[in-house]
Amino acid sequence: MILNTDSTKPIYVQIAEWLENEVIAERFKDDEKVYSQYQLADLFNINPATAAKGLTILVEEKILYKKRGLGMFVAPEAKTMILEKRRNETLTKMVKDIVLEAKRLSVTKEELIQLIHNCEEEI
Amino acid sequence: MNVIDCQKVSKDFRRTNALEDITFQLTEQKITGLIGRNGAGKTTLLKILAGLTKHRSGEVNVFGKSPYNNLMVSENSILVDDQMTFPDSLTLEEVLQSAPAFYKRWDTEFASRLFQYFKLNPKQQHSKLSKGAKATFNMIFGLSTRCELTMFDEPTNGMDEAVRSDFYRALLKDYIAHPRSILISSHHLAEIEQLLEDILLIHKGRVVLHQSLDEVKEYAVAVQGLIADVERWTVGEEIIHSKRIDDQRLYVVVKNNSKLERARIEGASIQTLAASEVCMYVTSETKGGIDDVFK
Amino acid sequence: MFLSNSSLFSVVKAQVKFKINAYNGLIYSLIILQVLGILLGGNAGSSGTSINSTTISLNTSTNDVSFILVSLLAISVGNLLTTKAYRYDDFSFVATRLSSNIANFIVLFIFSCFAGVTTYFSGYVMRLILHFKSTSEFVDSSSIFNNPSSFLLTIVAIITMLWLFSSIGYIAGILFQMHKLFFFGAVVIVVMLLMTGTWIRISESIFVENGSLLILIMKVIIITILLLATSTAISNRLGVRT
Amino acid sequence: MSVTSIALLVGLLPLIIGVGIVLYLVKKVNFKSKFRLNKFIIIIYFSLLIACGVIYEIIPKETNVEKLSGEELIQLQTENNSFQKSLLKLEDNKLNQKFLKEEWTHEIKGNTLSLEYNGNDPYSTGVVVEWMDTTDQKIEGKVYRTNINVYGLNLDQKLPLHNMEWTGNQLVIHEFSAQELTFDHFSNRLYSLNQILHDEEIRMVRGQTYIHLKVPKHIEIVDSLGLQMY
Repeated sequence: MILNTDSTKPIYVQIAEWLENEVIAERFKDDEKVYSQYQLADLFNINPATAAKGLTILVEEKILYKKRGLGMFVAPEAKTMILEKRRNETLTKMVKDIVLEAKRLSVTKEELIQLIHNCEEEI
Repeated sequence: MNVIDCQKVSKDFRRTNALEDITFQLTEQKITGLIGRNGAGKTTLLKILAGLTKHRSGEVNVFGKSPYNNLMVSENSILVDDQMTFPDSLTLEEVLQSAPAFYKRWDTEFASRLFQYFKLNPKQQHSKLSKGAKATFNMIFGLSTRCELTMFDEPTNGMDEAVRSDFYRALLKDYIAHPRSILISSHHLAEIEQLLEDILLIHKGRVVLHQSLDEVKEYAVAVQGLIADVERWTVGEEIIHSKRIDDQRLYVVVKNNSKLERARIEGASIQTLAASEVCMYVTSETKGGIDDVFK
Repeated sequence: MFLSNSSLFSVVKAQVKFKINAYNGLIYSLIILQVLGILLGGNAGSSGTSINSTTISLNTSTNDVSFILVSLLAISVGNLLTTKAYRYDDFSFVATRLSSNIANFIVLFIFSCFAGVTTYFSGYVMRLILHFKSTSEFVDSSSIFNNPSSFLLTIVAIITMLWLFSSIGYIAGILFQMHKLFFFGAVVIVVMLLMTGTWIRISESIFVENGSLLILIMKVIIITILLLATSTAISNRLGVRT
Repeated sequence: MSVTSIALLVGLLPLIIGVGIVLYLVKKVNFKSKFRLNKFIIIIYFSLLIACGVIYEIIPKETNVEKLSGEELIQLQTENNSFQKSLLKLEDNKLNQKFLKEEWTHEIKGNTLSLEYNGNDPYSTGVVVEWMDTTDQKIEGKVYRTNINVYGLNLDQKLPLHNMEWTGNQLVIHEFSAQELTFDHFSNRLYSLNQILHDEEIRMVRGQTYIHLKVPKHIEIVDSLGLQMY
């Protein structure tokens, strides 16, 4: 994968997302060791500190766990956690955008809910 | 221990101030980008740190010692720039051969492999090299010293695109294998951005920002919208840059803060900026940039 | 953090080795000048007088021409080492101004030694040529065997004089590098000294009132060391790559 | 501004020009080429020089002229001076007999003795007259020549003696016809260094020919050239 350096999304976020994708695709399975910060830095041609930051995010979200002196490992149920998180985050963000747009277009709440119902039926 | 510790360092050149009250610390084993516009004082600062020139006032410490005329600092630091010279009577090969006597951590194997990779002619003289080849050789020299403080001043000047990316890759890989403090100056941040951990932004001889790359990225945001709206949203904010897009709309760069969330809800288009854009806006002379000239 | 810490001595040693290796092309200039000296110096000093209507002439062949040419080279080389190109070279490697100056003076000394010994012996080439060429009567010349102390003292004197000349060239170069005005200032002072005749008194007390080569050598060494100290002090303020 | 300082200034000019030229050449040689020290060249050059030295020192040399040192010259000069002093005081017994070259007696007719010099350098000869209380016509003469040493070369043997010839009552001193002596010499000492050393050595001992005449009192000496010393 090539990082999008021009993107306004910070590199460490991109690294975290990439790792999540790898977990979703099951290229890293539960309790399997993931890349170290140096391997990631080499892989993506980025500063090791940035890579470490990406890993830290995932550790904080308990998707990865640390073993002292051994490295980072995929937590059990990581895939489910990621999917859960993505669902929440992406959907929430999309809904927020929809609500904002509706507000600008003076669409009422009821009308909006109606629209959602219609879409669901079509699909 | 801090690798570099500068306290209120000033330096002037024939009545113009090159550096004014530079204060910053550099902790060990980080790649730091020294960013600034042309003439911001990057080169002067690097030369002071390398002990090549003397500052006028303030205190400079490298490895806890004043670098000017200090043997230990000279031994553990190197400044790679395009003014580096080597005796004309020596071939490039011989220059590389004479280095281990000076630099205890010199990696002969590494140097010769880089040398071969970049297809330099071992029998050539340094002064006869083209600008790009000279920069390449200096870079090889600088990396191979493995100095605890390795400084590059616009290292890629004259290098072609392929060599540039090879250089950055080599720098990073060598840094991963042998972590050390690297200070790399550039006026072109976007190119080296991903290598960096920290950014030291200087402007007109002063330190403007010294933060991690991500903090710099989040330092400012751009707000765009109708003039009245934008002005309302940014009341009380520190405006870094503003530009009229057309008769009705305005583009403003302000310091990032949480109050802007409200503006977003009200329909403001708020964009995050790339680190290089932040640096550019922070160091621009006028609030409106080049457009002011055409008013 | 790994910090290496070498002594001044070891850095100077490395610099001296490096410089000798880098600048030994200068020896070609030396050889050329010595050959020139041999060719020009065939009949260096010829003195003649007459007694009782007999003209007596004595052709004394010495190495003076070689010595003077090599002295010019020494001044030039001393000067050359202070030019930017040469000074900056040091700082691409490990150097302080002190180590760089000490190394330069040692290098100048080593070159002076080489130049001194070869200049002395280049006289023998001349002797051999003349010995087979000339038809006139030979005067018993001093040889190494019958006067070893004179032989050694002369060589040492040549070496120290060359060292002195090179350090004069060196300090002049440093002054010039420091500021163009300093150099002209120095020239003005020299001219003033010349005009007032103080110069003559100074140089007399240094060079003339000696009586023996040994005293001359001692004086020259002291002066050279003073010049070293001065140029180190001056160059301490000199920036690099500016 | 003294003459010496002008001379020094003028002397400095070629020096500066010389340094300039050499500097230029050195730079050129050094920058324009990859001239590097070839160890062989240096070894060859050095051993060539040493070899020349050794060869020169060991080859047989026909050197029959000895070069004396400054002190020895001073010694010779002192000898000359004391000889002259004693001679003028007519202290016969103190005269260094090694200078005695000739001895003769001559009988003249009449009461005049004239001295003539045939040559270019009459001052190389001095005549010392000792008046004798006799009435005969006999003149006793002794010819001395003191040390002659030029540039440390002992020329006593090389320079022929003046020739004395009597024609009636005239004593003619013949100088030898002009000749040239050329010597070659090598010096390990540098002229430029020895000047610096302020070498105050005597470079020449100009010996003289003395003629010591014992003349009866009644004889008058005609000496047009002023050879006579008192």
